[in-house]
Amino acid sequence: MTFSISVQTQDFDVGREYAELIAGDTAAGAVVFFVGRVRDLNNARDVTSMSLEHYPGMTEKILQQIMDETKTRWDLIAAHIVHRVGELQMGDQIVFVGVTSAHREHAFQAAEFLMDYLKTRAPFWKKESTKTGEVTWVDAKEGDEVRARRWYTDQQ
Amino acid sequence: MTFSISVQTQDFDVGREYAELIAGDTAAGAVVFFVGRVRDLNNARDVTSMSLEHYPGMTEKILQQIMDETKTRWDLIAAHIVHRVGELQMGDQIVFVGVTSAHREHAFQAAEFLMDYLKTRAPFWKKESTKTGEVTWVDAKEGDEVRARRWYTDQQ
Amino acid sequence: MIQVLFLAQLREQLGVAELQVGADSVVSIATLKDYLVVNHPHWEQFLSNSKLLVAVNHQYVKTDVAIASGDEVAFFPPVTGG
Amino acid sequence: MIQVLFLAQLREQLGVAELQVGADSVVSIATLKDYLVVNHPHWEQFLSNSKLLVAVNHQYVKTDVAIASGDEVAFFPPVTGG
Repeated sequence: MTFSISVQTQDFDVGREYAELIAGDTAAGAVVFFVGRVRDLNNARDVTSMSLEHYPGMTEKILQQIMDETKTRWDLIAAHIVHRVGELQMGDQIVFVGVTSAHREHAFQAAEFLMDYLKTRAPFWKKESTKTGEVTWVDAKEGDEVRARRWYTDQQ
Repeated sequence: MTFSISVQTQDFDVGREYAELIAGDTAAGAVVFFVGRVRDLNNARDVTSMSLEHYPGMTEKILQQIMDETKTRWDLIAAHIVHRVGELQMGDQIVFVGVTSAHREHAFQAAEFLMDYLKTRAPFWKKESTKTGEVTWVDAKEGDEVRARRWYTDQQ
Repeated sequence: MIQVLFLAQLREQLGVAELQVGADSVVSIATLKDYLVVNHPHWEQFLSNSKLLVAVNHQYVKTDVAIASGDEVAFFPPVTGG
Repeated sequence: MIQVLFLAQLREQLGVAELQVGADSVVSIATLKDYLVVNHPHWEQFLSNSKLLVAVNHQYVKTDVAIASGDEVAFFPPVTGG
Protein backbone atom coordinates (compact mmCIF):
# COMPACT_ATOMS: atom_id res chain seq x y z
CA MET A 1 0.00 0.00 0.00
CA THR A 2 2.97 2.33 0.17
CA PHE A 3 2.47 3.56 -3.38
CA SER A 4 -0.95 2.68 -4.72
CA ILE A 5 -3.30 3.55 -7.54
CA SER A 6 -6.99 2.83 -7.71
CA VAL A 7 -9.56 3.61 -10.41
CA GLN A 8 -12.96 2.77 -9.01
CA THR A 9 -16.68 3.50 -9.16
CA GLN A 10 -17.17 3.40 -5.38
CA ASP A 11 -16.60 6.37 -3.11
CA PHE A 12 -13.51 6.69 -0.89
CA ASP A 13 -13.18 7.67 2.75
CA VAL A 14 -10.65 10.44 3.32
CA GLY A 15 -10.08 9.49 6.96
CA ARG A 16 -9.35 5.90 5.97
CA GLU A 17 -7.08 6.94 3.10
CA TYR A 18 -5.11 9.08 5.54
CA ALA A 19 -4.89 6.26 8.09
CA GLU A 20 -3.59 3.86 5.44
CA LEU A 21 -1.13 6.42 4.16
CA ILE A 22 0.60 6.83 7.53
CA ALA A 23 0.02 3.31 8.92
CA GLY A 24 3.03 2.09 10.87
CA ASP A 25 5.11 4.99 9.67
CA THR A 26 6.77 7.41 12.07
CA ALA A 27 9.15 8.93 9.53
CA ALA A 28 6.46 10.80 7.61
CA GLY A 29 6.53 14.21 9.26
CA ALA A 30 4.56 15.81 6.44
CA VAL A 31 1.33 14.63 4.82
CA VAL A 32 -0.39 16.51 1.99
CA PHE A 33 -3.71 15.50 0.43
CA PHE A 34 -5.80 16.83 -2.37
CA VAL A 35 -9.47 15.98 -2.84
CA GLY A 36 -11.32 17.03 -5.98
CA ARG A 37 -15.13 17.18 -5.84
CA VAL A 38 -17.99 17.76 -8.29
CA ARG A 39 -18.77 21.42 -7.83
CA ASP A 40 -22.08 23.10 -8.45
CA LEU A 41 -20.83 25.74 -10.81
CA ASN A 42 -18.27 25.00 -13.51
CA ASN A 43 -17.48 27.46 -16.30
CA ALA A 44 -20.73 29.27 -15.44
CA ARG A 45 -22.80 26.10 -15.90
CA ASP A 46 -25.14 24.98 -13.12
CA VAL A 47 -23.94 21.40 -12.71
CA THR A 48 -26.17 18.77 -11.07
CA SER A 49 -24.32 15.58 -11.98
CA MET A 50 -21.37 14.26 -13.92
CA SER A 51 -20.40 11.16 -15.80
CA LEU A 52 -16.74 10.17 -15.73
CA GLU A 53 -15.40 7.95 -18.48
CA HIS A 54 -11.88 6.58 -18.79
CA TYR A 55 -9.76 4.30 -20.95
CA PRO A 56 -9.36 1.12 -18.89
CA GLY A 57 -5.88 -0.29 -19.09
CA MET A 58 -4.25 2.91 -20.27
CA THR A 59 -5.48 4.91 -17.27
CA GLU A 60 -3.73 2.66 -14.78
CA LYS A 61 -0.52 2.62 -16.82
CA ILE A 62 -0.40 6.40 -17.12
CA LEU A 63 -1.13 6.89 -13.42
CA GLN A 64 1.67 4.43 -12.63
CA GLN A 65 4.06 6.35 -14.88
CA ILE A 66 3.11 9.62 -13.17
CA MET A 67 3.62 8.00 -9.77
CA ASP A 68 7.03 6.63 -10.82
CA GLU A 69 8.08 10.04 -12.12
CA THR A 70 6.95 11.66 -8.84
CA LYS A 71 9.07 9.20 -6.83
CA THR A 72 12.18 10.04 -8.83
CA ARG A 73 11.69 13.78 -8.33
CA TRP A 74 10.85 13.94 -4.62
CA ASP A 75 11.77 12.15 -1.45
CA LEU A 76 8.48 10.41 -0.65
CA ILE A 77 7.55 7.72 1.82
CA ALA A 78 4.08 6.87 0.50
CA ALA A 79 1.54 8.07 -2.05
CA HIS A 80 -2.02 7.07 -2.97
CA ILE A 81 -4.02 8.05 -6.01
CA VAL A 82 -7.72 7.19 -6.07
CA HIS A 83 -9.86 8.30 -9.02
CA ARG A 84 -13.54 7.55 -9.43
CA VAL A 85 -15.35 6.83 -12.68
CA GLY A 86 -19.05 6.47 -13.51
CA GLU A 87 -21.98 8.59 -12.39
CA LEU A 88 -21.32 11.27 -9.78
CA GLN A 89 -23.57 13.83 -8.14
CA MET A 90 -22.95 17.42 -7.11
CA GLY A 91 -20.60 17.49 -4.09
CA ASP A 92 -19.35 13.93 -4.68
CA GLN A 93 -15.69 13.16 -4.35
CA ILE A 94 -13.85 12.56 -7.64
CA VAL A 95 -10.17 12.21 -6.86
CA PHE A 96 -7.88 11.73 -3.87
CA VAL A 97 -4.14 12.29 -3.98
CA GLY A 98 -2.19 11.84 -0.77
CA VAL A 99 1.57 11.87 -0.24
CA THR A 100 3.83 11.59 2.78
CA SER A 101 7.41 12.69 3.17
CA ALA A 102 9.88 13.64 5.86
CA HIS A 103 9.88 17.12 4.30
CA ARG A 104 6.90 19.39 3.82
CA GLU A 105 8.17 20.99 0.60
CA HIS A 106 8.52 17.55 -0.99
CA ALA A 107 5.01 16.56 0.07
CA PHE A 108 3.43 19.78 -1.25
CA GLN A 109 5.29 19.73 -4.56
CA ALA A 110 4.70 16.03 -5.16
CA ALA A 111 0.95 16.39 -4.54
CA GLU A 112 0.69 19.35 -6.91
CA PHE A 113 2.76 17.56 -9.53
CA LEU A 114 0.60 14.44 -9.28
CA MET A 115 -2.55 16.51 -9.76
CA ASP A 116 -1.11 18.60 -12.60
CA TYR A 117 0.04 15.52 -14.51
CA LEU A 118 -3.09 13.50 -13.73
CA LYS A 119 -5.24 16.36 -15.06
CA THR A 120 -3.36 16.63 -18.35
CA ARG A 121 -2.16 13.05 -18.98
CA ALA A 122 -4.52 10.46 -17.47
CA PRO A 123 -7.29 9.45 -19.92
CA PHE A 124 -10.39 10.51 -18.01
CA TRP A 125 -13.22 12.58 -19.51
CA LYS A 126 -16.02 14.43 -17.75
CA LYS A 127 -19.50 14.96 -19.09
CA GLU A 128 -21.61 17.37 -17.08
CA SER A 129 -25.39 17.54 -16.75
CA THR A 130 -26.88 20.88 -15.84
CA LYS A 131 -30.13 21.98 -14.20
CA THR A 132 -31.56 22.86 -17.59
CA GLY A 133 -30.98 19.29 -18.81
CA GLU A 134 -28.02 20.20 -20.98
CA VAL A 135 -25.36 17.49 -21.23
CA THR A 136 -21.89 18.73 -22.16
CA TRP A 137 -18.42 17.24 -22.43
CA VAL A 138 -16.08 19.33 -20.31
CA ASP A 139 -13.41 21.15 -22.31
CA ALA A 140 -9.78 20.74 -21.33
CA LYS A 141 -8.42 23.92 -19.74
CA GLU A 142 -5.37 25.58 -21.26
CA GLY A 143 -4.43 26.62 -17.72
CA ASP A 144 -4.04 22.99 -16.68
CA GLU A 145 -1.56 22.39 -19.48
CA VAL A 146 0.35 25.53 -18.49
CA ARG A 147 0.49 24.31 -14.90
CA ALA A 148 1.77 20.90 -15.99
CA ARG A 149 4.49 22.52 -18.11
CA ARG A 150 5.91 24.26 -15.03
CA TRP A 151 7.39 20.90 -14.06
CA TYR A 152 9.13 20.23 -17.36
CA THR A 153 12.86 19.76 -17.18
CA ASP A 154 15.39 19.98 -19.99
CA GLN A 155 15.26 16.22 -20.32
CA GLN A 156 11.69 16.29 -21.53
CA MET B 1 -16.70 27.04 11.29
CA THR B 2 -15.94 28.36 7.82
CA PHE B 3 -12.63 29.88 8.90
CA SER B 4 -11.48 28.52 12.23
CA ILE B 5 -8.39 28.37 14.40
CA SER B 6 -7.81 26.03 17.30
CA VAL B 7 -4.83 25.68 19.63
CA GLN B 8 -5.41 22.59 21.73
CA THR B 9 -3.76 19.81 23.72
CA GLN B 10 -6.13 17.08 22.46
CA ASP B 11 -5.61 15.20 19.23
CA PHE B 12 -7.64 15.92 16.10
CA ASP B 13 -9.36 13.56 13.68
CA VAL B 14 -8.42 14.21 10.05
CA GLY B 15 -11.60 12.59 8.70
CA ARG B 16 -13.74 14.79 10.93
CA GLU B 17 -11.76 17.93 10.07
CA TYR B 18 -12.31 17.17 6.39
CA ALA B 19 -16.04 16.55 6.91
CA GLU B 20 -16.42 19.87 8.75
CA LEU B 21 -14.43 21.70 6.12
CA ILE B 22 -16.77 20.68 3.28
CA ALA B 23 -20.03 20.40 5.28
CA GLY B 24 -22.98 21.71 3.26
CA ASP B 25 -20.68 23.10 0.62
CA THR B 26 -20.95 22.07 -3.02
CA ALA B 27 -18.86 24.93 -4.40
CA ALA B 28 -15.56 23.67 -3.03
CA GLY B 29 -14.20 21.67 -5.94
CA ALA B 30 -10.70 21.57 -4.44
CA VAL B 31 -9.62 20.63 -0.93
CA VAL B 32 -6.00 20.62 0.22
CA PHE B 33 -4.82 19.52 3.67
CA PHE B 34 -1.51 19.40 5.38
CA VAL B 35 -0.82 17.32 8.47
CA GLY B 36 2.45 17.67 10.37
CA ARG B 37 3.49 14.81 12.65
CA VAL B 38 6.25 14.12 15.19
CA ARG B 39 8.79 12.18 13.18
CA ASP B 40 11.28 9.70 14.52
CA LEU B 41 14.37 11.33 13.05
CA ASN B 42 14.89 15.08 13.07
CA ASN B 43 18.23 16.67 12.22
CA ALA B 44 19.85 13.27 12.80
CA ARG B 45 18.41 13.02 16.33
CA ASP B 46 16.46 9.92 17.32
CA VAL B 47 13.30 11.58 18.63
CA THR B 48 10.98 9.73 20.99
CA SER B 49 8.77 12.57 22.22
CA MET B 50 8.28 16.29 22.01
CA SER B 51 6.99 19.10 24.16
CA LEU B 52 5.24 21.95 22.40
CA GLU B 53 5.06 25.32 24.13
CA HIS B 54 3.30 28.43 22.87
CA TYR B 55 2.49 31.99 23.87
CA PRO B 56 -1.23 31.91 24.75
CA GLY B 57 -3.04 34.96 23.48
CA MET B 58 -0.43 35.92 20.93
CA THR B 59 -0.59 32.55 19.15
CA GLU B 60 -4.28 32.88 18.35
CA LYS B 61 -3.86 36.49 17.21
CA ILE B 62 -0.98 35.66 14.87
CA LEU B 63 -2.81 32.66 13.44
CA GLN B 64 -5.84 34.88 12.85
CA GLN B 65 -3.66 37.46 11.08
CA ILE B 66 -2.15 34.74 8.88
CA MET B 67 -5.65 33.43 8.12
CA ASP B 68 -6.86 36.94 7.23
CA GLU B 69 -3.86 37.51 4.96
CA THR B 70 -4.50 34.17 3.25
CA LYS B 71 -8.13 35.13 2.58
CA THR B 72 -7.09 38.37 0.91
CA ARG B 73 -4.58 36.60 -1.35
CA TRP B 74 -6.62 33.61 -2.52
CA ASP B 75 -10.20 32.80 -3.34
CA LEU B 76 -11.08 30.46 -0.49
CA ILE B 77 -14.35 29.01 0.74
CA ALA B 78 -13.16 27.61 4.07
CA ALA B 79 -9.98 27.04 6.07
CA HIS B 80 -9.15 25.36 9.37
CA ILE B 81 -5.96 25.55 11.37
CA VAL B 82 -5.52 23.19 14.31
CA HIS B 83 -2.27 23.20 16.25
CA ARG B 84 -1.54 21.05 19.26
CA VAL B 85 0.52 22.00 22.30
CA GLY B 86 1.80 19.99 25.26
CA GLU B 87 3.40 16.56 25.32
CA LEU B 88 3.47 14.59 22.07
CA GLN B 89 4.86 11.18 21.18
CA MET B 90 6.60 9.92 18.06
CA GLY B 91 4.08 9.67 15.21
CA ASP B 92 1.57 11.98 16.91
CA GLN B 93 -0.19 14.64 14.89
CA ILE B 94 1.00 18.21 15.52
CA VAL B 95 -0.76 20.46 13.05
CA PHE B 96 -3.65 20.36 10.60
CA VAL B 97 -4.17 22.95 7.88
CA GLY B 98 -7.10 22.46 5.51
CA VAL B 99 -8.43 24.81 2.85
CA THR B 100 -11.18 24.59 0.27
CA SER B 101 -11.61 26.59 -2.90
CA ALA B 102 -13.33 26.39 -6.25
CA HIS B 103 -9.83 26.34 -7.76
CA ARG B 104 -7.08 23.84 -7.08
CA GLU B 105 -4.22 26.31 -7.52
CA HIS B 106 -5.75 28.58 -4.87
CA ALA B 107 -6.19 25.69 -2.45
CA PHE B 108 -2.61 24.44 -2.91
CA GLN B 109 -1.03 27.87 -2.63
CA ALA B 110 -3.13 28.92 0.36
CA ALA B 111 -2.27 25.73 2.26
CA GLU B 112 1.46 26.17 1.58
CA PHE B 113 1.31 29.83 2.53
CA LEU B 114 -0.52 29.05 5.79
CA MET B 115 2.13 26.48 6.70
CA ASP B 116 5.07 28.69 5.68
CA TYR B 117 3.77 31.62 7.72
CA LEU B 118 2.66 29.50 10.67
CA LYS B 119 6.15 27.94 10.81
CA THR B 120 7.94 31.29 10.87
CA ARG B 121 5.45 33.60 12.63
CA ALA B 122 3.26 31.71 15.12
CA PRO B 123 4.84 31.60 18.60
CA PHE B 124 5.23 27.84 19.10
CA TRP B 125 8.42 26.16 20.27
CA LYS B 126 9.39 22.50 20.13
CA LYS B 127 11.58 20.70 22.61
CA GLU B 128 12.60 17.20 21.57
CA SER B 129 13.53 14.24 23.74
CA THR B 130 15.73 11.60 22.19
CA LYS B 131 16.35 7.92 22.88
CA THR B 132 19.55 8.78 24.71
CA GLY B 133 17.61 11.02 27.13
CA GLU B 134 18.85 14.25 25.57
CA VAL B 135 16.34 17.12 25.70
CA THR B 136 16.91 19.81 23.09
CA TRP B 137 15.07 22.92 21.93
CA VAL B 138 14.58 22.63 18.19
CA ASP B 139 16.44 25.27 16.20
CA ALA B 140 14.54 27.38 13.69
CA LYS B 141 15.42 26.41 10.13
CA GLU B 142 16.78 29.03 7.78
CA GLY B 143 15.01 27.15 4.97
CA ASP B 144 11.62 27.86 6.55
CA GLU B 145 12.32 31.59 6.55
CA VAL B 146 13.45 31.41 2.92
CA ARG B 147 10.22 29.60 2.04
CA ALA B 148 8.13 32.21 3.83
CA ARG B 149 9.91 35.02 1.99
CA ARG B 150 8.80 33.59 -1.35
CA TRP B 151 5.36 35.03 -0.58
CA TYR B 152 6.54 38.56 0.14
CA THR B 153 5.06 41.24 -2.02
CA ASP B 154 6.34 44.77 -2.57
CA GLN B 155 3.92 45.98 0.07
CA GLN B 156 5.73 44.10 2.81
CA MET C 1 -5.86 -6.89 -37.33
CA ILE C 2 -5.45 -3.50 -35.71
CA GLN C 3 -7.90 -2.64 -32.94
CA VAL C 4 -9.07 0.98 -33.21
CA LEU C 5 -10.84 2.75 -30.33
CA PHE C 6 -12.67 6.07 -30.23
CA LEU C 7 -13.27 7.48 -26.77
CA ALA C 8 -15.42 10.08 -25.03
CA GLN C 9 -16.79 12.87 -27.22
CA LEU C 10 -15.08 11.47 -30.32
CA ARG C 11 -16.95 8.18 -29.88
CA GLU C 12 -20.23 10.10 -29.82
CA GLN C 13 -19.25 12.22 -32.82
CA LEU C 14 -18.38 9.18 -34.93
CA GLY C 15 -21.11 6.99 -33.46
CA VAL C 16 -18.61 4.15 -33.17
CA ALA C 17 -16.67 2.93 -30.10
CA GLU C 18 -14.30 0.51 -31.81
CA LEU C 19 -13.54 -1.23 -35.06
CA GLN C 20 -10.92 -3.50 -36.59
CA VAL C 21 -8.76 -2.64 -39.56
CA GLY C 22 -6.70 -5.15 -41.52
CA ALA C 23 -3.00 -4.63 -40.90
CA ASP C 24 -2.35 -4.88 -44.64
CA SER C 25 -4.42 -1.71 -45.22
CA VAL C 26 -2.44 0.54 -42.87
CA VAL C 27 1.17 0.82 -41.71
CA SER C 28 1.12 3.98 -39.57
CA ILE C 29 -1.18 6.36 -37.71
CA ALA C 30 -1.26 8.60 -40.78
CA THR C 31 -2.27 5.81 -43.16
CA LEU C 32 -4.82 4.56 -40.61
CA LYS C 33 -6.43 8.02 -40.48
CA ASP C 34 -6.47 8.18 -44.29
CA TYR C 35 -8.06 4.74 -44.43
CA LEU C 36 -10.75 5.72 -41.92
CA VAL C 37 -11.59 8.95 -43.75
CA VAL C 38 -11.77 7.21 -47.14
CA ASN C 39 -14.27 4.75 -45.70
CA HIS C 40 -16.17 7.36 -43.63
CA PRO C 41 -15.84 10.75 -45.35
CA HIS C 42 -17.88 12.57 -42.69
CA TRP C 43 -15.29 11.55 -40.01
CA GLU C 44 -12.73 13.83 -41.61
CA GLN C 45 -13.80 16.94 -39.67
CA PHE C 46 -13.40 15.06 -36.36
CA LEU C 47 -10.24 13.07 -37.11
CA SER C 48 -8.45 16.13 -38.50
CA ASN C 49 -8.85 17.97 -35.17
CA SER C 50 -5.30 18.92 -34.24
CA LYS C 51 -6.10 18.58 -30.52
CA LEU C 52 -6.96 14.91 -30.87
CA LEU C 53 -4.69 12.60 -28.87
CA VAL C 54 -3.46 9.23 -30.09
CA ALA C 55 -2.27 6.27 -28.05
CA VAL C 56 -0.76 3.04 -29.35
CA ASN C 57 -0.92 0.14 -26.91
CA HIS C 58 -1.78 2.54 -24.06
CA GLN C 59 1.13 4.91 -24.68
CA TYR C 60 0.78 8.39 -26.10
CA VAL C 61 2.34 8.94 -29.52
CA LYS C 62 3.09 12.54 -30.45
CA THR C 63 4.26 11.97 -34.02
CA ASP C 64 3.41 9.40 -36.63
CA VAL C 65 4.57 5.88 -35.78
CA ALA C 66 4.45 2.49 -37.46
CA ILE C 67 1.65 0.17 -36.38
CA ALA C 68 1.22 -3.54 -36.98
CA SER C 69 -1.22 -6.38 -36.46
CA GLY C 70 -2.15 -6.82 -32.79
CA ASP C 71 -1.70 -3.13 -31.95
CA GLU C 72 -4.43 -1.18 -30.21
CA VAL C 73 -4.77 2.40 -31.44
CA ALA C 74 -6.97 4.86 -29.52
CA PHE C 75 -8.11 8.30 -30.63
CA PHE C 76 -9.55 10.66 -28.04
CA PRO C 77 -10.01 14.33 -27.13
CA PRO C 78 -7.86 16.17 -24.54
CA VAL C 79 -8.35 14.62 -21.12
CA THR C 80 -10.41 16.28 -18.37
CA GLY C 81 -10.07 14.14 -15.23
CA GLY C 82 -9.06 15.13 -11.73
CA MET D 1 3.84 48.47 35.52
CA ILE D 2 5.14 46.73 32.41
CA GLN D 3 4.66 42.97 32.25
CA VAL D 4 7.75 41.24 30.84
CA LEU D 5 7.66 37.62 29.63
CA PHE D 6 10.48 35.26 28.67
CA LEU D 7 9.44 32.23 26.66
CA ALA D 8 10.77 28.82 25.64
CA GLN D 9 14.56 28.41 25.71
CA LEU D 10 15.07 32.00 26.85
CA ARG D 11 12.93 31.35 29.93
CA GLU D 12 15.16 28.40 30.80
CA GLN D 13 18.36 30.38 30.15
CA LEU D 14 17.27 33.24 32.42
CA GLY D 15 15.48 30.99 34.91
CA VAL D 16 12.59 33.46 34.97
CA ALA D 17 9.23 33.25 33.18
CA GLU D 18 7.94 36.74 33.92
CA LEU D 19 8.57 39.86 35.91
CA GLN D 20 7.20 43.39 36.34
CA VAL D 21 9.13 46.56 35.67
CA GLY D 22 8.02 49.99 36.77
CA ALA D 23 6.99 52.09 33.79
CA ASP D 24 9.02 54.99 35.15
CA SER D 25 12.22 52.95 34.73
CA VAL D 26 11.81 52.23 31.03
CA VAL D 27 10.26 53.98 28.02
CA SER D 28 11.20 51.67 25.15
CA ILE D 29 12.36 48.14 24.32
CA ALA D 30 15.95 49.37 24.30
CA THR D 31 15.73 50.97 27.73
CA LEU D 32 13.90 47.90 29.05
CA LYS D 33 16.75 45.65 27.85
CA ASP D 34 19.31 47.98 29.43
CA TYR D 35 17.36 47.96 32.70
CA LEU D 36 17.19 44.14 32.72
CA VAL D 37 20.91 43.76 32.02
CA VAL D 38 21.87 46.30 34.70
CA ASN D 39 19.87 44.32 37.23
CA HIS D 40 20.91 40.89 35.92
CA PRO D 41 24.36 41.23 34.31
CA HIS D 42 24.52 37.52 33.34
CA TRP D 43 21.38 38.00 31.14
CA GLU D 44 23.34 40.16 28.74
CA GLN D 45 24.62 37.24 26.64
CA PHE D 46 21.05 36.00 26.14
CA LEU D 47 19.26 39.32 25.66
CA SER D 48 21.85 40.57 23.19
CA ASN D 49 21.16 37.62 20.86
CA SER D 50 20.29 39.29 17.55
CA LYS D 51 17.88 36.46 16.67
CA LEU D 52 15.70 37.15 19.70
CA LEU D 53 12.13 38.18 18.82
CA VAL D 54 10.17 40.83 20.68
CA ALA D 55 6.40 41.26 20.90
CA VAL D 56 4.52 44.13 22.52
CA ASN D 57 0.91 43.32 23.39
CA HIS D 58 1.04 40.19 21.21
CA GLN D 59 2.34 41.96 18.11
CA TYR D 60 5.85 41.59 16.76
CA VAL D 61 8.01 44.71 16.87
CA LYS D 62 10.97 44.77 14.54
CA THR D 63 12.54 48.03 15.68
CA ASP D 64 12.60 49.84 18.97
CA VAL D 65 9.21 51.16 20.08
CA ALA D 66 7.89 53.15 23.01
CA ILE D 67 6.28 51.17 25.82
CA ALA D 68 4.12 52.32 28.69
CA SER D 69 2.41 51.08 31.82
CA GLY D 70 0.01 48.21 31.09
CA ASP D 71 1.99 46.92 28.14
CA GLU D 72 3.03 43.28 27.91
CA VAL D 73 6.48 42.76 26.41
CA ALA D 74 7.61 39.27 25.47
CA PHE D 75 11.10 38.12 24.49
CA PHE D 76 11.52 34.76 22.80
CA PRO D 77 13.70 32.77 20.40
CA PRO D 78 12.79 32.13 16.74
CA VAL D 79 9.62 30.06 16.54
CA THR D 80 9.61 26.37 15.64
CA GLY D 81 5.98 25.26 15.41
CA GLY D 82 4.15 23.48 12.63
